[in-house]
Amino acid sequence: MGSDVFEISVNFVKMVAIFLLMVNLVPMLVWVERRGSAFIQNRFGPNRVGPLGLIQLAADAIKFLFKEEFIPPKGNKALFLIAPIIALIPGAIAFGSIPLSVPIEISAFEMFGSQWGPYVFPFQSFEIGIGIVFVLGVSSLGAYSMLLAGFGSANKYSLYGALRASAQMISYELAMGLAIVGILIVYGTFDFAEMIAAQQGPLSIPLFEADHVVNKILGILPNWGVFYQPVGFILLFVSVFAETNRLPFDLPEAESELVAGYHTEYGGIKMNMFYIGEYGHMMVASALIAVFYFGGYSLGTTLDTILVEGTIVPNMSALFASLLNLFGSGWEQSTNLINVVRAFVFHGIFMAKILLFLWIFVWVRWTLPRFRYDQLMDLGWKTMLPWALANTIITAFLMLFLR
Amino acid sequence: MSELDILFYILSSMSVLFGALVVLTSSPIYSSLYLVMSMLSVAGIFMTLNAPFIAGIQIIVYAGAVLVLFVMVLMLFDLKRETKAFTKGRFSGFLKLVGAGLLCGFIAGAAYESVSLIMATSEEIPTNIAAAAETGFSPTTNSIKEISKLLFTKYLFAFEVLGLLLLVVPIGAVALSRVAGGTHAKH
Amino acid sequence: MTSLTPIIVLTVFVAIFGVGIVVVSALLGPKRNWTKAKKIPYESGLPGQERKETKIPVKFYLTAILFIVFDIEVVFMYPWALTYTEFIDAGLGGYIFGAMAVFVGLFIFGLIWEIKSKALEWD
Amino acid sequence: MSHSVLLSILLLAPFFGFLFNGLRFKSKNVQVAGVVGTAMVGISFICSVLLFSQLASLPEAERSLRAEYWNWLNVAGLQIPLAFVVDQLSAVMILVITGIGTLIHLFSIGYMSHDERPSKYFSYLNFFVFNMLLLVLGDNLVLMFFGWEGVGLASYLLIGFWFTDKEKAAAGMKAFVTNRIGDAGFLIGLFLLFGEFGSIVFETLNAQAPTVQDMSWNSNLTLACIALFIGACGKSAQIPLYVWLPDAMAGPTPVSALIHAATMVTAGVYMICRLSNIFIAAPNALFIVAIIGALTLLMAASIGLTQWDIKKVLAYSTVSQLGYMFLAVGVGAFNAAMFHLVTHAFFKALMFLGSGSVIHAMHEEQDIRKMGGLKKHMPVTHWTFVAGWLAIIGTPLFSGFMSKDEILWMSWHSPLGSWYLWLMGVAGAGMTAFYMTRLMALTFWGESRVPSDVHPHESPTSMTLPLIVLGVLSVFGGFLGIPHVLGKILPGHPPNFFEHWLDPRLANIPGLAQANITMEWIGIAISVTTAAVGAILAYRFYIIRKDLPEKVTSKIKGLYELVYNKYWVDEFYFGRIINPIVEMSKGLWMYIDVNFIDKITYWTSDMVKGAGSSVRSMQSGNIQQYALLILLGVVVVIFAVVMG
Amino acid sequence: MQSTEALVSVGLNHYLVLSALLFTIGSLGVLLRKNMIVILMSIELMLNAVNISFVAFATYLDNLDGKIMVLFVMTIAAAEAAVGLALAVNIFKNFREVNIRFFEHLRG
Repeated sequence: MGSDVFEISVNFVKMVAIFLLMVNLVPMLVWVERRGSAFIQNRFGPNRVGPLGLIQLAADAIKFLFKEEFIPPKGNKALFLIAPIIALIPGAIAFGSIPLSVPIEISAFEMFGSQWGPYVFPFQSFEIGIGIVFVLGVSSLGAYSMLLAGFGSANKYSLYGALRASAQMISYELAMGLAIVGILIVYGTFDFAEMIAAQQGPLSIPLFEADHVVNKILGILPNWGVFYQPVGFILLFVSVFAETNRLPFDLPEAESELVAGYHTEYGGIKMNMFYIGEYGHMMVASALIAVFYFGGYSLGTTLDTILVEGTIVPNMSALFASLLNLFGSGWEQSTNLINVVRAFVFHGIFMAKILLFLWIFVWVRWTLPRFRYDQLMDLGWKTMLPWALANTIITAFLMLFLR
Repeated sequence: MSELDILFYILSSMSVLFGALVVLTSSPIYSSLYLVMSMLSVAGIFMTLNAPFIAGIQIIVYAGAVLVLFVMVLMLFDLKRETKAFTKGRFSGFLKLVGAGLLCGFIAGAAYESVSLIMATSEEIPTNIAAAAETGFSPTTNSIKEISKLLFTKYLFAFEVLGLLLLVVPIGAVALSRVAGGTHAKH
Repeated sequence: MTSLTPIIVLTVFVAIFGVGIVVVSALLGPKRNWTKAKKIPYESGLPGQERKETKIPVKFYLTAILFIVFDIEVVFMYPWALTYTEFIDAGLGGYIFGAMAVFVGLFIFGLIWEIKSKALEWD
Repeated sequence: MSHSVLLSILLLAPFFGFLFNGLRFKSKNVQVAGVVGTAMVGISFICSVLLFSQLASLPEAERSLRAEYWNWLNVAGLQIPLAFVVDQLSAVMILVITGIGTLIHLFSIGYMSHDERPSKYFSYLNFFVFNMLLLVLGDNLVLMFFGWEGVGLASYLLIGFWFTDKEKAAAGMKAFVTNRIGDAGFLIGLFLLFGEFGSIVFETLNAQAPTVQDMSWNSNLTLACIALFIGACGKSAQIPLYVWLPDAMAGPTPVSALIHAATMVTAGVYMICRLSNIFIAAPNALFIVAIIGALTLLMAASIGLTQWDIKKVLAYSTVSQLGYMFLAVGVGAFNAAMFHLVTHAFFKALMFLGSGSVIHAMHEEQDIRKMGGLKKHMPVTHWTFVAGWLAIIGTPLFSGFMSKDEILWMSWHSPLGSWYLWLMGVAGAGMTAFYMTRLMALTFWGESRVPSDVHPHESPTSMTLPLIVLGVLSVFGGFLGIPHVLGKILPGHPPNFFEHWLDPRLANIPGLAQANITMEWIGIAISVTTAAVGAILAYRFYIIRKDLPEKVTSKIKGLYELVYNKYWVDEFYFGRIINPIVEMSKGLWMYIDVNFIDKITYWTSDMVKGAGSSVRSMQSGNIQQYALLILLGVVVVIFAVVMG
Repeated sequence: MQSTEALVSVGLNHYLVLSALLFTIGSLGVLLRKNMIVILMSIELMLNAVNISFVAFATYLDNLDGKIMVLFVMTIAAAEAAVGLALAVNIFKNFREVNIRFFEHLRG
């Protein structure tokens, strides 16, 4: 966690901050969902509580807290209680492993009378060498929360719902894995930071290197993964929907058929924790898509240098410095400050991308009709998986010649 | 007591504890959950042994797939709490305990013997990972690439045979379950 | 270098956070004695048809088994994908592609067999 | 034609006859079988005459025709080529065998005319001739042994020809077993010789024989000679192993004539003459041969006095004459022995065929007490029989006299011989004269005691012709080898052709003194007088005063009983040797086989069954028990490794 | 010889002892438990113990073969678990209860 007190404490604060970011984002997403669905269905969403219903978030949270604690008598009490907690953990940990921004280099400075050496704080909860494998592993743990919830509540329908949800989740995890294999072939590394670094600079596909004209046109576009792995992107995008049981694939909790799936017997805060888990999972998914295919927290070198480095960062840091001066004195635009501000700017870009994809989640939910279960499984096994395999083979084959 | 040592002691005690619980609890659902925890702690131990890739694979394969199957099958059986968890036979039980104890003792003894032997022969092997880190031990990513290079050159044949095995298993499982109807089918 | 302690610290923190919330809601929530209707599992209004044992089709665990097998094959593809470009640079492109072609061939054959044998048909 | 082709024809003709008749053994046609059989042996006779002439044309020194066909046995040190040699010695033998063989085949056409298996009989006879030729022509001891065995087999088959009769079959068996005992001795001798000289070819054996005489008793050479002599005893019916010959009379008479008079029984003598150099070098062995020969001739002659069956009398006379031959060989007079062999073949074959025609005429009646006065009915048989009788008792100028007196003289004169051998020989000659005259008297002369229903008639010409030929031979045969002392006084001094012919091939006695003419004449005189006394005595006993025999026998009752019962030799053999062995083997079987070996086998099978059941209990199907066993196994292994 | 120091720095033999312990627990599970599923789980536990020693040796002898072996062991374990559970389900179908004793019916 770090060599000295300062580093450890900063790391810990960072970890908690990122987790709280995720947890707080969930009510906001709920709000976005309700407003979005209203917008799509041409009606007003919650607008009574505060401007545009923004305070609704807090209202919901508090409401959940004061709900009654209900545990089905015949069910397995321990499992019933553990399930929601297990739902939380995978999302949080996976999100923690994704680098949300450029690591902050803090040069040595003097504070509280002692000299603190230079630090490098990676803008993520923890740095993990095998990024993708870790995220995949942890996300596959998500299935346990469903199974235990279904088994804990003695309800027959919840058992069915749990089995169906986990079966669905398992099936699409394969397609996701294969899509990721495509990415690995292109970038040749597990670590997210290296992937994002690889996506800097203008798009230059070795095949057309010789031909200047094409290169010129392509040069405009940033060197993102989506152009290398378009099919992979679609596969990942679809399978992510299934992973998080989002609409086209949310048959297990479909109200009409199986009551509410595996969280039928849940209410109150435990139900809320399932939502947090679900939305957390969605955030991780969209983050992954952003990292793999849309260059993570960078906007491509040209925009990066001009926009970010050139304009935004200096102004922001100046603004920020002036604010600090209001309180204390002698804050000038030290490099540390600039680094911190730059990190947050890039973080802003990354969050923008994530929010874009989250909006797409919501958007898709309220437009597409639901799959029947056998259609859903057939799609997973009989189309997604073969397509993913084909994609891997073709990428490998092309790579033979492109290199 | 470097950071890694503490980690090792925590994780190993977790894995042993959960391992024991797997065997001792009477209800199979709980034992499977303890097994998941044991697996995760073993994955942690792999991390301390500077094998992150193996740890990741362990989580994906073991914790993520095999045990999901276990839990699913257990749910299928919908077993009530078992009355007698252990097979009967006092003497054979005792014999089993003694046998297992002896086995463990011997392996541990053999470990001490051989390790001291290994230590004697090759000094430069670091006593623990933290020390190893300073000696420029190959960072994780390189080691993963090394693993895959080795896998596809030296162990290619084994790799292909495994492909075949993985072809046979599903066919076998499907054949085994070819019996008509669900779990409660009347035969 | 992968550091493990932050992961463990984070998991513990999240676990404590979860338990904390549940405990707080349990404390804050009203305590009522449950009517009989509340106790029976919620069957979207239908009167309890609590049968002794729930019949679960065999399909689920079959999918799980297939998942394990194919998951492992995907897992084996990771190291391959990782060093694929390096093998090509080293001039062994054909070799490594061939090796994986066989592996994926078996994968596809297994998949086709599963599809043909209707193991994945959901009734 | 080259000698090898002639030799092959000589050998293969009888073999072909054997095959031809053998394959159609069921047919009853005597003519075809008989003619073919006789023709084959005739062809062999012609070949042997041609070979004899070729041999004679060769210069004295290298008179031997050797024909090697292929390499029969080629083991490390032992090379046995399938080779045949015709030299002076074997030429004489093949002439005798094929000559007399043809005559006997001719005779037996008539004799076997109403037998139901004639072709089987002729195929056996041809088989016998083939084997005898093999024995005689063999270039080495092993080939000779091959013939030796074949002849033994043929004699067994022929003796037991009418095997339906239990007694005749037993006689065949007896002959075969006694021969086998002799053959064992022959083999041991063969091995010892091979061990000593490293070769078994006669040529090399005779060449390598040590010139100085080996006086020790237990040297390899002496033991080899003694063993070979035991083989000879078995085959030529000498003292210990002679019992089979009298019983061999159970076979058809021409068989006895051919095998038990002329050829097979002489094999032993031929073998010793063949290895004369070896035997000369072992005087102790020769001494044993001489003693056994003398004893046999005395014992056989004495038994011959008391026999009533015509063929039994002739059998014992053959045994005693063989005794003379071995006596001659024992004292080193190989030449005399061979000459006596030839002359004996003539007159003994004649007498057997004569007795054959008598039995044929008397419708299988063999007891001479029921015969008498056949002179009138069977003139040709009678006169040929008289010629034979004169020859055998040794009347001067007849063949018997020429050869027997030579033997008697040499037994006295030779350094190896001694006075008591000569005395036994003379006594034997006297007894021979007595029982032969007794035979003549009882069958041919005296008044006829033939029972009324039987009326003897002369046999057909096919049977009388050979008799006549043999008669001529036995009368003039003697002139082949006239003793020197006689040669001088006879007009024109005819030399001893026979001795002259055989001498280079046979070893001569070391230290033989110059013959003392007067002593020789004295010897001749004594032997002739004893023979005459014997004959006259018998004539008086059985023709003139018929009561005398009873009186004499009643006086010497004990001795007569002893001699009449053939000294109880058969009974002794059965009682002391054969039965104890049978009893012992029964006992052994009971003790060892039943309760020792069986016990062990049962015990092992029970043990295995027990082990099996104990292991079965382990396979209880309880998987955890298996796992436990595996675990314990692993623990033990680790323990071994750690501790080891 | 490395008494306290052994306690302090974690050497190879710590891992081996750990794997031995886990292996023993797994084998006890196999031997003692009646429920077939739990036996399969104990087998998984034993295999994990083996994996630990593999990786420990791989790290301490700086030889990657150990890690590759772990990969193979994992696949084998997964395959074995899959087939084992398929069997268990079959037995459950016939006997309504999963008990190792039922394998005795398979006896010839």
